[in-house]
This record gives sequence, C-alpha cells and structure tokens, in this order.
Amino acid sequence: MKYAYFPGCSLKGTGKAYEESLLPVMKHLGVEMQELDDWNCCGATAYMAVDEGKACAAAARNLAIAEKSGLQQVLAPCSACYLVLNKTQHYLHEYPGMRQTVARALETVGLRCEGTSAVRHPLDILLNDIGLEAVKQKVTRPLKGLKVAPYYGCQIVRPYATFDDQTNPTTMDRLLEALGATVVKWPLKTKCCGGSLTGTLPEAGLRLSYILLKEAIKRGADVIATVCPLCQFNLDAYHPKISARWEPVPIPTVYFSQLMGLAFGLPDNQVVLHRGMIPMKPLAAPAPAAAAAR
Amino acid sequence: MSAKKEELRIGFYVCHCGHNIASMVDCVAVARSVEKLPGVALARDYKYMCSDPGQVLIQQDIREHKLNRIVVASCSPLLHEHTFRGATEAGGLNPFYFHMVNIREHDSWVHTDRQEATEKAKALAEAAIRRVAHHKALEIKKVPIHPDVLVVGGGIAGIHAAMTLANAGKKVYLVEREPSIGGHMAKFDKTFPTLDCAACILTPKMSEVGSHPNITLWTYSDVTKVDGYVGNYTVQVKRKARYIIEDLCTGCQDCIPNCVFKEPKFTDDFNEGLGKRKPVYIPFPQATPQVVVIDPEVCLNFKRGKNPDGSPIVSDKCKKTCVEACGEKNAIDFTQKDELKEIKVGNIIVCTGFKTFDAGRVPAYGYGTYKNVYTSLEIERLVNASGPTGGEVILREGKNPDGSPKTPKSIGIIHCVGSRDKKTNIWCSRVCCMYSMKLAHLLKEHTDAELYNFYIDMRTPGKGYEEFYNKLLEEGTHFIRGRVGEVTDWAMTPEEEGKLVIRVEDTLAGVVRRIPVDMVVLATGLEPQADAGDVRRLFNMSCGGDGWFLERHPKLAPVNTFTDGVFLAGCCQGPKDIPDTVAQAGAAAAEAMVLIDRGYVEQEPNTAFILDQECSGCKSCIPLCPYTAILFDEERKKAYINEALCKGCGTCVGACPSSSIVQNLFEDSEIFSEIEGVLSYD
Amino acid sequence: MDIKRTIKYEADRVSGFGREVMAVPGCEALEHCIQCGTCSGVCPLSIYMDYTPRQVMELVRSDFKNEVLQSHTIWLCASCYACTTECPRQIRITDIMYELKQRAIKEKVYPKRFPIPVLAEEFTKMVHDYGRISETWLVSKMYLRTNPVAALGMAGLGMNLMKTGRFSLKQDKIERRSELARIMESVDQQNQKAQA
Amino acid sequence: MTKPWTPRIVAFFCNWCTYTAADLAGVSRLKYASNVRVIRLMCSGRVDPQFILDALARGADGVLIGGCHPGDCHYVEGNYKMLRRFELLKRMLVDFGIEPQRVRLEWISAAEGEKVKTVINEMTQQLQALGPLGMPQKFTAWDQELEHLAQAVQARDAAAGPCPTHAAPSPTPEVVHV
Repeated sequence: MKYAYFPGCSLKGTGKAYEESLLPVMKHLGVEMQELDDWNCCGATAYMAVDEGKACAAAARNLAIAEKSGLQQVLAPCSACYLVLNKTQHYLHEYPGMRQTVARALETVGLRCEGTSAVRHPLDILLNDIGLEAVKQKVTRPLKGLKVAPYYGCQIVRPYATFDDQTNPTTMDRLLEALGATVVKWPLKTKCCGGSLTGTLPEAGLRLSYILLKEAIKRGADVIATVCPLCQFNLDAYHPKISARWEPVPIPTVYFSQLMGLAFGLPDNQVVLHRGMIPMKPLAAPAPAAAAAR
Repeated sequence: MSAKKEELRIGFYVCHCGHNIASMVDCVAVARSVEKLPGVALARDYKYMCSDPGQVLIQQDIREHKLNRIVVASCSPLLHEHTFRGATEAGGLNPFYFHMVNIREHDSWVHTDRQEATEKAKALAEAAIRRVAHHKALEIKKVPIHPDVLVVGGGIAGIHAAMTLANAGKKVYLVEREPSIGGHMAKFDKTFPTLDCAACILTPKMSEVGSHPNITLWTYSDVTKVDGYVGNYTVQVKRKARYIIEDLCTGCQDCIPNCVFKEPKFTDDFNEGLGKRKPVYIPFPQATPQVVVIDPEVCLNFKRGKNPDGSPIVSDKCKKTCVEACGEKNAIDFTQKDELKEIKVGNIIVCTGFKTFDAGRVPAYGYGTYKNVYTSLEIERLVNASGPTGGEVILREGKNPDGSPKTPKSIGIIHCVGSRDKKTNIWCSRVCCMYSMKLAHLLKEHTDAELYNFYIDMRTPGKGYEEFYNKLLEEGTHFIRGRVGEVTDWAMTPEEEGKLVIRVEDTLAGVVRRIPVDMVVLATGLEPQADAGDVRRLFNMSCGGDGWFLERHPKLAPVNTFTDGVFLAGCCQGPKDIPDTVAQAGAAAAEAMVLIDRGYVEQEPNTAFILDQECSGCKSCIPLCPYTAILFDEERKKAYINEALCKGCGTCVGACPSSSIVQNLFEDSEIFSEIEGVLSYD
Repeated sequence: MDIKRTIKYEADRVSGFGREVMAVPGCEALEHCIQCGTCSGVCPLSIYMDYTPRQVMELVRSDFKNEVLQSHTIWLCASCYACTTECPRQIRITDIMYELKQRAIKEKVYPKRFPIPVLAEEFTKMVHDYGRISETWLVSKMYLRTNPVAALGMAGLGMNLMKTGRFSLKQDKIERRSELARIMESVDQQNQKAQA
Repeated sequence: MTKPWTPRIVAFFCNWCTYTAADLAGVSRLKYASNVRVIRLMCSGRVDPQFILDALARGADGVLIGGCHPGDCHYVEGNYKMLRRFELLKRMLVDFGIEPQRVRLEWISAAEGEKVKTVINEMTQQLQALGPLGMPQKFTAWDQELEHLAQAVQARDAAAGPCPTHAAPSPTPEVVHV
C-alpha cells in the first residue's frame, strides 16, 4: 500500500508530534507514504474567508501534483487539510465555473487537476484499507486499563467525510479498543474545540476547550485522543490559560497515532509523548508474556 | 366501408378555459389556422368548452353542419376526453369520431412565449385534424363487475370502508397483516382535539366488523397476488399459521397463564417494546378477532428449526400446558401451515397505513443512547390505562431514593422529528403538532410536570384544533419556537446535573437556551410503510417521489388510483388525521359502490386484432403479450387475439414485422398522420 | 436610560444583496430556509453572537447587507460545520459565513484591530509569499497588528512550546514559489475579467 | 420572419406514467422549452421503430420516448420491450449517420413532473448543440443529386452512341453517402 502524503503546515510546526508518531506507525504497518513534491499550504479555513477561488486553486495545486505523481490516494492527517482538499474536490465537481477558473490557473504553470484522486484520512485508511485485524496483530503492549476519551473534533467528519457518521463517529473508538484501551463514552466527540478563536477571541474560544477538558475528566478519562493538530494544540498548550481563567483541568491530549505507537511498543522517540505539556500517566507494566515477545 | 365515400366534415373547437389557455395561446388564431385545413367544416373558439353550453354547441353543430368528426383543443384528455366523447355521442355521432388536443397542461401552462405557445397549439391541432380523419366507429364493451370488495388493511380506514360497504349489503373481505385489526388508532390513549378515548370509539367498530355477516375478516394474512382488472380481480391471500384454529378458539385466553413460560419475557410490539408478552398471546385486550396467536420464533414447541417447506418443526420438548388448558376446545394446532386462499372481487380498497419515523435516524436527539428519550408512540402506550404501566408515567432510567420508579418533573416534546427535513422526510406529517399537544396535555394530567413544546411552526388547521392550542396555552405548557439542536447529558450548571439538556434557539426571543428535563418525547413523523413499494406493484398503483401512494387527481379524484377499481384510503396516501381518514374511507367505499351498483364497466375499445390475410405466422407477437391474449391457430398458421384478454397496450402491434396487427384507436395510420401533423410547422 | 430606534426602513435594504449571495456556489439553498433555528441551536458560539446564525440567514435573504457585514457573528464562526450538518434544509451555513467574511474583508467593514480578519489576511499573505504557514510567525504578526499588549500575555505559551520543542521561528517555504504566484495571479485576472 | 432555429422534438409518451407526468408538470406550472410535441400512446411498448424513423424523416431533430419505470409498467413489461427495440434502433441510426443523442428513452413516473421538464430542456440543449438534422432537405438534395447523375449518364450514353450489346459498365459513383 502506498499513499501520497500531504503533511500540511501544522504537522511541520506545532503539530510535529503527529507526524513524528504517525510516520513510524504507518511504516510499522507496512504502509508506504511518499511526501507530496513541493506541496503548499492547503489554505485552511482562513483562506476561504478571503477568496474561495484562490483557496480552491491553491488546494488544487496539491491535488494536481498528486495526480502527476501517479498516486491516486492522498493521505491528509490534519483535519483542516483533509476538509479543504475534500471541499476543493467537491467544488470542482459541482461547480463548472469554479472548475474552469482553477483549470485555467493551473494551466499557466502546466498543471492539470482532473479531480480523480481520493483524499483520505489516516483513520479511514487504518480501518478500511489496513483493517483492525492487522492493527491488532501489531499490538505488543495493549493499553489495558487506559481510559481514553476519543475526540474527533469537527472537520474530519463534517461535512464531507463519508467514512464515518457525522454526529456519532466510531472509527477511532474501534481503533482504540483494538489497541486494548477502554473507550470513554462522552457526547462531546465532535464538538468544536474553539479552532483559531482560542487565539483571536480567547474568552469564547478557550471556553470550548475548557468544556471538553472538564467533561473528559468528569467522565473518568485518563487521556484525550485526537486526530487534529489544532485540537491538540488548543487542549494542550492552552492549559495554563484555561486554569487561570476557570479551573485546573489537567488531562493530557495526545494524537491517536501516539497511542498506537505506544501499543505497538515503538521506541520513545517515535511516540514522542514528551511533546505534550501535561504528562501522560505511565501505563501499567506490560504483561510478562508480551514483554517476552518484545 | 361506406364511411370512406362520405365527405370529411370536421368540427374544430378551441377552448379558452377562461384565461388558463387564452392568456398564453391566441385561440382565435388557432381556430383561423385550422379552418383552412382540408376536411375542416368549421372551427370555433369558445370560453369554456366543457361547460353545458360548450357541449351543446358541439351537438348543435353536428346536426346543423353535418359534422362527422370532432376535435376539441382544451385540457388533458385524462380530464375531459370522456366529457367530449359524450357530447359527440349526444350529437348523434359515434363517440370515437372524437379526438382531443391538450393545449393546457402541455402548452399554455408550461410555456412562457405566447407566440411559441400559439404555434405549438396550431401544430397539435393540425395533428389531431389529420388523425381524426382516420378514426373509425368503435363500440364500447361493457364488462360486468363482481360485487365483492377486498379491503386491504384493518386500521381505522379499512374498518370504516369495510363497515360502510357491508352495511350497504356488499360482501367484503378485510385482510389485515397483524393478528388483530385496529391499526395505530388502537394504540392511542385519547384522540385530539376532543380527547375522547380512542378505545371507546374504536372497539365497538372493531367488534362490529368481527361479527358482521357481510364481512369475512382475515387477520394475520397477506395479499400475495392480484390478477385481473376492474370488476374482475382474482386475489390470492396468504393466511399465516397462527397455530390456533380460529373457529374453535373462544378467546377465553386460558392458555396464556398456563404457558410454560411463567413470566412474559418477549418484546411486546403492540406496546412499542415497553411491555413483555409470552409466546402465546393476544395483542391487546380488545383485539379482534378474540383469538390468541402463537409466536413460532419463541414458542418452545418450535425450537427445532425449519422443515424443508419453511414451516417450523414441532418438537416434543415442551409440556404443552397450553394445550391442556385449552382442553376439549382443541383450538391449538401446532401442525398448522400457511394457507393460500383465492378470492374473486370487483374492487379493491387499499388502506395499508403508515409507519412512524425511526427516531434513531436523528442521532442528535439521542434516541437509543439516552434511555429517557421516548418516541411519541411509546408515550401513547405509557399514558394508556391498558398500557404496560397501567397508565403510570415512569421513567425508564432513574429511581427515587426509596427505590421506586421516578416520574418526570419536566418534559420536553420535540416536534417535527424526521419531518420537514431534507435529510429524512421533507413533508410535514400533519398530525404531530396536534398529537404533541395532546400528549402534553395528558402528560401534564398524569405527572403535573413542567412541559415544553419545541416547534418550528404550529400547524392546527382543523375543526376545534386552534381552540385546543388555546387550551394548552391556558394550561401553562411552554411553547418554544425553535427546532432543537441537540439533546445531551452533559451539565454546565448544577441544575443540569443528571438531566437531559435540550439546546435550542428560542427564535421568538432570539436567544439560545439550554433547558434541562427529565424526559424527552420525540414527535416522530409519518412515513410510508417499509413495503409500500411491493404493495404498490401488487395493486398496480403509483407512488409519489416521497413513497406515498398516488391518487389519480390531487383534488378531483383523491381516492382513485390510476388503476380502475383500486381505491385508496387513509395514511397510505399521505399523512392525515383520523377525521380525514374516515372521510376518505367512506369516499372510497362510495366509489366502489358506484361501480358495483352500476353493474358493469365500460372498456376502452383500444384492443388489438390481427389482419388474418397479412399474418405470416412468425409468432413474434405471442411471447410479448403479458396477458397471453395472443393465440396461434396451428392449422392455419395464423395468430389471433382473444379480445376479452387484450388490455390494449399495443406492444404486439409495435413489434409485428408484417404490420398485420392493428390497435383500435391507435392505428398506424392514425399515429403516422399525427406525426406528420405535429411536424407541419416551420 | 438609553433608548435606540430599531425600526428598519426599506431604504436600509441593499436590494439584490440576498440574491447575489445566493448565486454564489455553495450558498444556493438559503432560499429554502424555514427559520427553525437548528443552526443556532447547535452552534457552539451562537451564545456570543450579536445576531444568531438563523437571524443572519434571514438578514441576508432580506437584503440587510450592512447589518450582516458589520455583525460579529460572521467572525465568531469557527467553521465547525455543525450547522451545515444539522440544517434540515441542507443550507451550507458555514459556506455562507465564508462568503460574508469575504465580502466584509473586501469592503473593509470589520471592526478596527479585530484580530480575526487580520489573521485571515496575514494568513493569505503568508501563503502568497511563502506557500506555507509558520504558525508562530503568523500569530506574532497578528498580535502586533491588533493588540501588541496581549502579545506579552502569550509569552508564557511561547515558553511552553519551546520547552516541548514545538516553537520554531524558521519560515517554512515551498521551492516553486513563482508557480503558486502565477496560479494566484491567474485567478485574480479571471475574477477581474468576470467583474468587468 | 427570421426566427432563430430551434430543434423540433417529437415525443411519444405512455398514457399511464409519462403523459400523466407531463400533465403534472402543467398543473405544477413548470416551464420548459416549447418545441416538443407529445403524441400519446397507451404504452411505450406501442412505439414502433417506424414511428421514430418517420418522425426523423419528416423533419424532427430528435425523438423522445417516455415510459414507466422498469417494474412499473401498467401493462407489466411493455417498457422492457421498448427498451430492447430502442437499443437496436440506436445502433441502426448510428449506421445511418444519425447521432444517437437524437433519440432518447426516459423512464418518467406519473409523479415526476419535474423530470419531464429537465429531460425536455436538457434534450433541447443537446439538440441545439448538434444542430438541425434536416432529413427532408437531405432527401431533396439526394433526389437532385440522383437526377443529375441520371442525366449525366444519359447524356454520356447518348454521346457514346448506341451500344452494340450492353450499356458500358457504370462508372464509379462520384458521390458517396455516408
């Protein structure tokens, strides 16, 4: 299995723990990921607010590069990138005017975007291409006793994802269970973390992150697992501000890929738990048999 | 034929239909243009051709101007062809010397350019003029009507239709899928807006049906096959094995307490899963017929798999205490098999009803996730004195400190669940506003709880309905205009702890609110039965895009279908309340009686026949006929058509390689001249 | 007591504004709005808005352009798409919000020193100049343009990021920057042509 | 009057589904192109391929056939019979040099007034793009060509003088119709 890999800006910046943990996990599962040649920023949500034509063209450049590379499946781990690339595909299919504008713009640099590539999320690939059975086979240190609140955030399931339910997604739940973790049921799975409002309008934005952290603790979670660099940033890096404004809500937020690395028994520098501000409670010692297997 | 010698004298009439046609088509210009065509003796335009004077005009012209063909350009032939054929006949001509041009539905109503619409009308008129020249005198066939009627579905619609017919002396077969008739109405506690008890008004009618000499009641039965046509339907009914001999069961129900299962432990569908029943059960106390049923899926006597024919294998594991209790009545028969019955009827009334929307399809409202979220039908059973709790409203989850079940102190009723939503059902289900208010009233009466109704628009169009709304306002029920965003169980404030929280925009106040409640009721909408598609095919009806059965005309033929002799009543045609359902059932019964009392139906003489000398005997046509109306004379090596079986589709005519089959009313020459006519414009 | 007249005259409407917005790709379904309020009911930020999302929809449809473009609502939308998913008329409310943001930026009618549009602008500029985003730089620029004092309050956050190795002042860029620039230019030209 | 050219469509609609749907389109006041002329038949199964050829030969630019959805035919399966004929006919039309888009078979149920409108508008647009078929004009042109040809041959024969036995073998035709 080989995928074109679109990391996006966050995975090279504040969200580097996502990339640092996802790449080894995928490699461990025998998945090849080839970083897209000279990719550019997808445009995220901010660009849409300025000019949707340019936003689509910028995103389409990436899709065009992917098509040129011959890899039809584009793996976009960041939720915003996943949404924007998907949205671009939809716009190009649904609106002939937009398709024309973008095609002409790409033509000036000799690129073509036919809209044939599929934009995929790692969760989609893990469950539907690789399969939970293959994942389970790689688990050497089951996350026994670890209570995880799966947090999907908004943009991977809404509004374009087809691989999971938009209101009550379960792909990460099933993945975490395969890793041996206990999944905490909570109704905030897909609630907004505040997005970029945590920086621009902290009173409104941070409150949403605060509610998530508070409710996860209340439901007995040890850790929150996320799929989005912005969610992780908001729930992790803003802890001091949230404690100062409301109350301390000390619960770590990690990427699901970090928990996978942990369960696969990958070395610490591939699990990169040290990137989080709130330390994760150490796991129970591995069962002797499992330890021997390692 | 002598008609060939006769000079063609066509009378042409173009109808203004008030402004309906005249505003988009220049009727005078059309008449003037047609006037010049060969064979046309006169061309007139007139305000309303279908009116009495319009018809009289045709009759007079036939006599005074010796017309021998009539063409009317007006509305759709499906609406008024019959009218004008009548006028033609009254004028002394064979009615099939008439042809109709549709310049309203197919022209003036769908186009926006007057000139183009006028040109189109001229071309269509010319086609008809050319066509009618080829028309022949035909005779209408009269086919006798079988006087018996089949009513499918035993809800209030089917009950009322069957009773109406039976009281008029007609023989009725009432077929119901469930073990008892009564339908959804039997589950209701009270009915809006009068709040009379549903059981009190329904059960007398049910038992009347059960005992009426003119009604053959077959419950626990499915219609499996329908053949024939208006007046002469042959229907196959499968009577599912209920393992009880209906004639022998007295309804004493002694078997039920004596079942080897001491406690009821199987899901009770009649109580919407809120109660339990045994393998041998009667759906509800007033069930009609008063005959028990044995559920082979759970009865110990059948726990041995299936026979090759699909029937369950009877085992000897069970002590059969039920049989003992039944004693010498001997009504229990474990070897009973499904039985196929064949009946002949002349008319069919379809009253197959609706199903309620599956609330789990709106995950944001938490049905299935939070136990204290209920559907409206569950609440109907919960407030019902003969329901699973004896009419006590208690929560599924949560106990009082003393361990007793909790009653809700605050209740939110969410309207329009599954309705008015493009993701689920786009239609308004019509009854939910009213039944939600009814439930609000009943819940208030039972619990004295704080009640909130969340609605998008309040729809109370009915006699006494708005007054009922007023009554609820007086009772202090809160009405919040806003579609609920979500129901969750996470608390932001101390008073929200342990409650279900409804988040909604109070659109009239213009604020977003969070309202904690103990119980949420989802006013689920109505949707077509899951097997409506199969039923539709069975009876050769049409469905609208939304899945409801389609009436022949939304205003003028609301209980007719496109198939003669098949009528509709009740919610299978679309959501409606009980008064409307009953009115429709009466109307359908009356429509059936029209046919029965007339005694015959007239059949379009559009059957096909074979020109003997032309037939090459290739047999291409024979397998094409779905009615096996085409036979082959082996001796003469010629095909021939049994006119009685021919339905007039013309498929064989279109396929005959030697053009030796002719369809009356749709002869090749008629259609070719029509093609020529419609292409006669520039 | 301060009192304020809230009446709207027909002259307050910018005739054709609603139609114009509804003609934009993604915004067509607005004409089917039944004002049920589901959008506001699910919106996590509706509680801070001057107009609820539902009211914005109606204001757009009724041509109240100035009210809409000057509202806080459009800037408070965090693009979580909850409204779009739940709307019973499948109106893409989030996309309509984007469209309104674009118009407000073009007409420069947002509040002064309001960080959100500034962030959007800086973001766009950075993509234009470098092809990629360096979050730390981006945020710093935004604070400098809107509220330099608050930037000081963010120092702690920066320290924490540095501690966990997530703070970088390196500006990431793509190789073929001219290629991206040409694409953008072409879109601009096409847009200008379309407007002309 | 120089009206811009618009395509002419002859439509054969079955009485039970598509004709009723067209009535519904009318009752719903949907608007569609005015260049379609509907001929009512009891069933799409009645459509003889000759009707289609005749319509094209007499100047139609396109032919539309409307029947009930598969499984919904009022006469059980007349629509299937039509479908089979239609597929064969389309192949033949291609051989004649007639674009297959000029004939169209659509399943339109009695409830689908909207579909009547979209199909007619769509087809009008497609035919507009294809341009006129102009069979009657072609027939005239072909007749003229043949006449010219015959005259030329006669003239040559006359010039060559009387033939002792047979006429000279016919020359290679100058015009080949595709």
